Amino acid sequence: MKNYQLSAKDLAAFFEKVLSNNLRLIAPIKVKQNESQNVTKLKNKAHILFREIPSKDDLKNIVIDAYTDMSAKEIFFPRSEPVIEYTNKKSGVVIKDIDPQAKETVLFGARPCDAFGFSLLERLFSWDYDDPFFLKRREKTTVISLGCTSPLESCFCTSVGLSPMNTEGSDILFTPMSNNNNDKEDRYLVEVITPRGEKLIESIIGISSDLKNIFTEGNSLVQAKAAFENKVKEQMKRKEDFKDITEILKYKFDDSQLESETYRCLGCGVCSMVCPTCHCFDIVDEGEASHGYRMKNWDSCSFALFTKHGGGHNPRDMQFKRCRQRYMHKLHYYREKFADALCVGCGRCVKACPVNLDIYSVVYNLKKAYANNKNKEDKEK
Amino acid sequence: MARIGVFVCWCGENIARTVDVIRVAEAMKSIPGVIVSLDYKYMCSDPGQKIIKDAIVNERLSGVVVALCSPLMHEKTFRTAAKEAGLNPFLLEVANIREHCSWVHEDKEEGTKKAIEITRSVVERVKQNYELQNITVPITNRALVIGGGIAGIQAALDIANGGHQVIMVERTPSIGGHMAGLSETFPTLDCSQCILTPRMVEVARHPNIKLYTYSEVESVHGFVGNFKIKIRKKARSVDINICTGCGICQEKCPQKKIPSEFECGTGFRKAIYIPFPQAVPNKPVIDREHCTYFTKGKCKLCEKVCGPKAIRYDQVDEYVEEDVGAIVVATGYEVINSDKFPEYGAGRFKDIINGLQFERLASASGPTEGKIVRPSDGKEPETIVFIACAGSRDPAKGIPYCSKICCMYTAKHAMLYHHKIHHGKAYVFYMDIRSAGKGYDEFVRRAIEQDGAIYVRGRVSRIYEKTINDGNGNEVKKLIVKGVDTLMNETMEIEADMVVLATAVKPSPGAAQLAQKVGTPYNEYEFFSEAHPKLRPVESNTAGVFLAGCTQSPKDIPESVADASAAASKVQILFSKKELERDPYVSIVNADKCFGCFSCEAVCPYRAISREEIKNRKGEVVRMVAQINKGLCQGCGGCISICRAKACDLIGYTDEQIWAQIHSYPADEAEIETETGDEEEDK
Amino acid sequence: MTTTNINYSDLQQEIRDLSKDLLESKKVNIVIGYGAGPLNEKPIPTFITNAADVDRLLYNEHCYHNLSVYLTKAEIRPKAPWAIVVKGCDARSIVGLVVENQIKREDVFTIGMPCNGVKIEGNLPSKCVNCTVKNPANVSKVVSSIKIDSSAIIEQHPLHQDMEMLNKMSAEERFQFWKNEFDRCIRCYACRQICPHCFCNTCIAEKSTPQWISTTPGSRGNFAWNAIRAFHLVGRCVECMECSRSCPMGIRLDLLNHYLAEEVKNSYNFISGMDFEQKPPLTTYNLKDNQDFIK
Amino acid sequence: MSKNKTELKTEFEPRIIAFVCQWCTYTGADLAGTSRIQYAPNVRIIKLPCTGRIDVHFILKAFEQGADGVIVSGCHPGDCHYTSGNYYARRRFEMFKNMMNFLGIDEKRLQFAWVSAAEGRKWGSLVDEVTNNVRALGPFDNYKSLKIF
Amino acid sequence: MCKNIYRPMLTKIISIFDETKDTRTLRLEFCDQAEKDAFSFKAGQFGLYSAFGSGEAVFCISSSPTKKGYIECTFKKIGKVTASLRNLDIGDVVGFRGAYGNHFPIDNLKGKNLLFIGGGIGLAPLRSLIDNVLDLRSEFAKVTILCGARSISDFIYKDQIKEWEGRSDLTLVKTVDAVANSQEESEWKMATSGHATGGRIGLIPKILSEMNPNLTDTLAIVCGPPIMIKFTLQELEKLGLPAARIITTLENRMKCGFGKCGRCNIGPIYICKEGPVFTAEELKNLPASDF
Repeated sequence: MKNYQLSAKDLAAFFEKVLSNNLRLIAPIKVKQNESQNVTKLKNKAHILFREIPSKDDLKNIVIDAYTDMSAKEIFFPRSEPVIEYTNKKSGVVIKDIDPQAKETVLFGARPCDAFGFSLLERLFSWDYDDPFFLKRREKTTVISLGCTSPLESCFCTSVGLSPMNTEGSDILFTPMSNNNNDKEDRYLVEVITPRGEKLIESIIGISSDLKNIFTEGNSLVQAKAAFENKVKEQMKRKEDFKDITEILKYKFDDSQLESETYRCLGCGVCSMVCPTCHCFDIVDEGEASHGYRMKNWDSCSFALFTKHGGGHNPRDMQFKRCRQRYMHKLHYYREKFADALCVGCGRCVKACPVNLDIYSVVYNLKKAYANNKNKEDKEK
Repeated sequence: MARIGVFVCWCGENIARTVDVIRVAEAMKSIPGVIVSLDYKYMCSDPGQKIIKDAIVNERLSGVVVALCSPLMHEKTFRTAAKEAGLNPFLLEVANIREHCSWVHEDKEEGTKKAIEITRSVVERVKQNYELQNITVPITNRALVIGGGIAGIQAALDIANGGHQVIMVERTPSIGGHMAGLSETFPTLDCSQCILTPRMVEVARHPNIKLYTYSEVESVHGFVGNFKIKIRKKARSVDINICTGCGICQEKCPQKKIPSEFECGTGFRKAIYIPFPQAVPNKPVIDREHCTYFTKGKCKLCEKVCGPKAIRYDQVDEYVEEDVGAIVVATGYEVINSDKFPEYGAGRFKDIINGLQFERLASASGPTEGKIVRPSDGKEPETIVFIACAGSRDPAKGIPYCSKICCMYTAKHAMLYHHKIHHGKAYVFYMDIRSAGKGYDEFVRRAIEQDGAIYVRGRVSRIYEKTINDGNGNEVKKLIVKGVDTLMNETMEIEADMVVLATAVKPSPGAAQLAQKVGTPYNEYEFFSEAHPKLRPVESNTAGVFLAGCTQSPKDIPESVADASAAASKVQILFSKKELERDPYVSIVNADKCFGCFSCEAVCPYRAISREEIKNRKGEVVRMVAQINKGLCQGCGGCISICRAKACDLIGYTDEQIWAQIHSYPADEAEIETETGDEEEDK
Repeated sequence: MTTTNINYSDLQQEIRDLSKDLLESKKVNIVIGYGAGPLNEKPIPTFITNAADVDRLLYNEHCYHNLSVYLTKAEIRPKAPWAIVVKGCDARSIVGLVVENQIKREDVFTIGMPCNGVKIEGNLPSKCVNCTVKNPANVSKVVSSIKIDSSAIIEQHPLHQDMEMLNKMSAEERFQFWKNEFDRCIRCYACRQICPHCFCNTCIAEKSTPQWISTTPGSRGNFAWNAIRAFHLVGRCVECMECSRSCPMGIRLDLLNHYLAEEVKNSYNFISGMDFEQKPPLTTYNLKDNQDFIK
Repeated sequence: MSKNKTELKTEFEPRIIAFVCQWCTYTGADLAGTSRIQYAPNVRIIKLPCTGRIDVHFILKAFEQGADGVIVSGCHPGDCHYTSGNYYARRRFEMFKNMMNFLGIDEKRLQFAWVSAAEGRKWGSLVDEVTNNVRALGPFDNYKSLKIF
Repeated sequence: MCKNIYRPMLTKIISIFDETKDTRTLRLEFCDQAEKDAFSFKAGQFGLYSAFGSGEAVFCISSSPTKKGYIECTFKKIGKVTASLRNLDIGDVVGFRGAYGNHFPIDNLKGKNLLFIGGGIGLAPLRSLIDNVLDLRSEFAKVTILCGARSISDFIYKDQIKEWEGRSDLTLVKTVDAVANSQEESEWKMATSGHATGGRIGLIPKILSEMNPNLTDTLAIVCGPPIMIKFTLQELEKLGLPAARIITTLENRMKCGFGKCGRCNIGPIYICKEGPVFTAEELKNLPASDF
């Protein structure tokens, strides 16, 4: 696939074209909050969320250099959506299908980790039974990711085998080269990764000659990117490799260490809600017996009721078991079934957890303890 | 789906004039689960009821809605009909489309629409109804009477004569109460003891009455029909089974100067004493606080002189338990202390006494044998001032209520004074004369007109002592009573020899504590609250607990006796069946959801909520949950709205039923139209 | 000695010593305190059951969690008696838990920390600005002899301006304000889980028979959920503002909680968590309660 | 009033749900009926044993179900059949009403009242007043805008 | 890919059987003829049954695949959905999604001795298989059924049990945990009809050990409450049956039925897709503390 470069100042022109092509544009913006000007110091952090950019005038709201608080999975797998509509009258029951409302969409600003998350979710939602809601939206969405040049303290994508600028899951990857010291110009390397990405670029360039000029040949930057990528990887604070964690988790399943590491978990669902790959959902009816909708709503394995049987028995009756399930599912079970771990190292759960529970450090500690044990055993031998 | 039958009544023209009943019945047919929907001119008539009964049987109905007049009118009628047809009566509900619809709306279109919605909401509610059975509670046919004054005595005798056993608990060594100490009673001036004593003896002798004197109720557990009472028998230091009541111990006791409770401080008693000559039981008790043996360790004179050897210095408090089915609280009253009146010397002046003390002075069996004399010097008072409303109706004294009996006994006192000291002058300061009652006003008029009492309308602002010369060269102490005659609008100053304060009536000490033990509410003055001021005046809010006499509010003797008989009759009504049957509307707790914050316990007016321990397999208590006593719960539902987890629910008004009712009101009006429209298309 | 300076390492040492004593003497089975977290300035709730581990306890100005929430959790509850590190504000929660029969007073040893305000991500949270419990009350032991000078009370509550802004709005504007807030809610229930006073084992939001609150994270369910959550805390909330801190969507729960706390104070002269004998205001009444709003 | 309405059929007619206690207000409404007091037909009554049973959930649910106004009514202080249910309710509703106001729900849409069994007339005028107030405010579009999803 | 996998098919209730005080069986017939024709399932599979307005609930299909034209489900009233399903009457509509999950390996059972052990409502999935087996009786060797319930009135499929008792080609042992009084006891212990041996009293594992069945060339199929399964499996192994020859079926909380919603994930498997039928050997690979 082709590589281009795009000057940062031309980004707006690109977006405008996307909009004028009647594509839905979704990008991170600082969500307007009911925030007042004064001493409310508790909440002075901005909330960056993916939202639709309805018009040209809203382009200025797009935030490029920040990390979103929620992942972009909402675009394909909204927190709540109806799956059927029913009418139940004396005359009989009528069920109407719901249109997934899959519009041609450009998602801009997902991070490489997010993008990889989409491909992870896709594996599940197409596992034997195709979930039309997820897949149709996924099919119609072109993902333009933004390479990370200054990872956060909580980021650990390299631990799960990704990188701040990896390409899998993205259709197009924009890497800002301006942050690279060697690169003086404020520009992006635009890597087209999939045919869907190529189609988008072509459709944009194709309609206007002036845009042809802004997307210029970018192969020359590819090498610089590779070096830049390594440099950014180097800067990351969390680098422990999770590759062999499956073994350790199997070994540690009933170990008290896993319990004590997660003892402080309060059982809220923040981690699942902000996670780009958590996909558990609930199916509930909303409305009356006579008319209503069957909803598919986000759920979380952290919730106490998640596995509680109608009869009252709850297999995962303690919070640490639920916490353990989350880690096991992500790092062990999913990997067994779908090749990759269900964690992309975005660190959102780390940032959001009210009691600073940290999947990375839990794994890190487990590994350390495991290694110590091994050493001891070896010595004894 | 449920199988609901809807029956819409025309009520002749009453409903049908402004509500299109045929359309209402028709509209109900479109609701899923409605099997039959009919209208009829008079549903409550026999043929009307037959229509319902037939439908219940033929259509195997699982619920019935009758749309007609208020449930207060005919709910019972139709539920009985349903029961006769084999349907649990609680599966029938009434939709009120007459009082709440046809009678209040002229517009037939609007009325019909509203009637449809009302009926629909009840249909949805009935879908959530389930079979209920009335609650039965077994009843122990024994009653507890707390207090042995005239009210307690009357209640106990009435119940006992009705054939039921009675436990009577009296705090003091003898029954009789305040009435035993009164001289003569208004308005007939018959001797108080002459009418009371035979009744006291009757209590003592009655085979159905078990008497605990010098005893107190320690705790009350259980609920209507099933109370468990713990009684503390205070150590009397005398074995009353052996004691013959000869009185020799009392005679010989060296402690002589103990103010007598019975004499209200106007006379003295010994440390071992029979409270008064007619006491029941007529057995002495040792007042350990004053007894020389108990205070100093030696004496034992009474033991020495006691023929039958009945003295027991080592006796201790004893606890007994009794099971009873009903409780009559007749704990009576006391009067407030004179030290509440700094303007009247705060109790410093010996010649200011209260009404009860005057009763003792006037009583033939009193310390002065009926002679009215000044406590300070034993002289006959030439001028006497009676002050009514001493404390009563005076918010500044914390007693805004009327003590009710003072007007009458003050008149009586003025009268008795005049009968004994003919030349004396009696002034009565009053605020209003309240003499409603048979022969009462005539009685007061007699005091004024025949016995010359000088009634002055106004308050006494101050009383002080002053030594003056009586004209004969004698220094005498007088009480200067400064008041105002509001009718004449002039101030008054009376040089009185004696002042009688009609001090306010308040509940016996410990009333609030007892109310807490029994679990009934009381007001800020600690009078017990009646269940309903008009309709249930002798019942407390706790089922099975009844009130008699001054426990509830100030009352005179006839009222107390009437109360007591009323309470006794309530007890006997309760005892007339082996089991108590009540409607099933009580709260229930889901112990899985309850987390024991006990907010419900705090708001329950009936103390129906107790704490139950939940134990794990090892028998350790893991948590506490609320438990509702069906016998006590009256079904108000207060516990449910305070419960955040909705761990409780009210049978008959469950959350599901209310939810269904709210949900039956369509979000917008258009929906009704389309639904009926649909139906037509289908046909 | 009244001061505004706190030597955290002294306090930390005292916590460790005290915890050691308590564990060794078997007065408590577990100490709930703070320990080093994986990220800087983010200590974590830490549980010590072995006297040898007390050095894992730390204390500094970033110890913002209200640890009392753990006392009612299924894992911790059976471990009573507990010792717990509390700041003045957290101690109020403990009082609330005792008042509502969730814990027995004799089961909990509260290690009270003098506190001159915590730092959350570097900032002083609003709850610390006009704090009246800098020197904890109702605790088993106050660590160190330091007395924090709490005289510096600013007249205006730090949320005052926000409240003013809301009060000035029309009902319509206020509704839009809150709709905008609540619409962001993703129903992760962090606000509930972190609240020491949300101790029901089945939350009303999870009760399906009937379903009073829609569980779907849409406008309707969110409005009902947030309203009911706040209402269930009337007269119970101690304004520790942990809910507000944990909300991943930054919903202004602090304003709603503060409003209700003020209402309770003004109407019933009640401040929660101050006294073991207090009765939550909605479980009692006064004959003279305001009824101007009732026709 | 009812005459006016037939003429202006398109005019907005508010939907009012009333939660009333069975001892006082329900009976009061019965009395209004027996006395043939005419009042606005917009109200739908749900009977409960006591105002103490009336949960705030009921009110929210009523709004969710499209009520434009809600009436909560029970016994006057001191008259409660269960002695104190209305006192607890009074506190709860004061707090709830204030909170709803703070959340931007117009106070006029949520009316609390004491209507005794003898006050049939008061019931009628209460319903009329609330209906008129709410009619003036218009449909409760705000709450209706809170969609399930 | 266009198919909405969340859309239920519509079925009508054609009969209702009250099994116990709170357990009920519904017989459902597909409303749509094409769906009816296309539908097939195997014993052991489950479905999601919806009461519109209340939601969906998971139960196994308790009728045999050999009984054509309808399906049955048996459920206990425990929550919102089951309460709503219970409120339905003949002719009312129930939504159905399925059949999902794996099934009993009926082909592997052929020619073998079969021991069915069902406790309480756990008899429901077994019944589908038992009926299936009995309808093809000649293809199987010895058939033994051990069924138990908490009390006599707690037995489901009472009529069917009676019918089984009447058959000479199978052995039926029934047991209750406890009886209310001695009269009930003597009635229970008496042989009721046909080839029945009379009721026993005691928990299933205990009765199993008393029966001490010859387990050569036998497969045991076990279903019941978790605690009963646990001890029965132990007992079977004690009697010498290898775990690979013990088959059981799990009931977990499920929402979607096709491996998406994550609820029934235990260890590396999704019960709704790779289960609910497992051998005891397979179960050993799953984390025990998650059951």
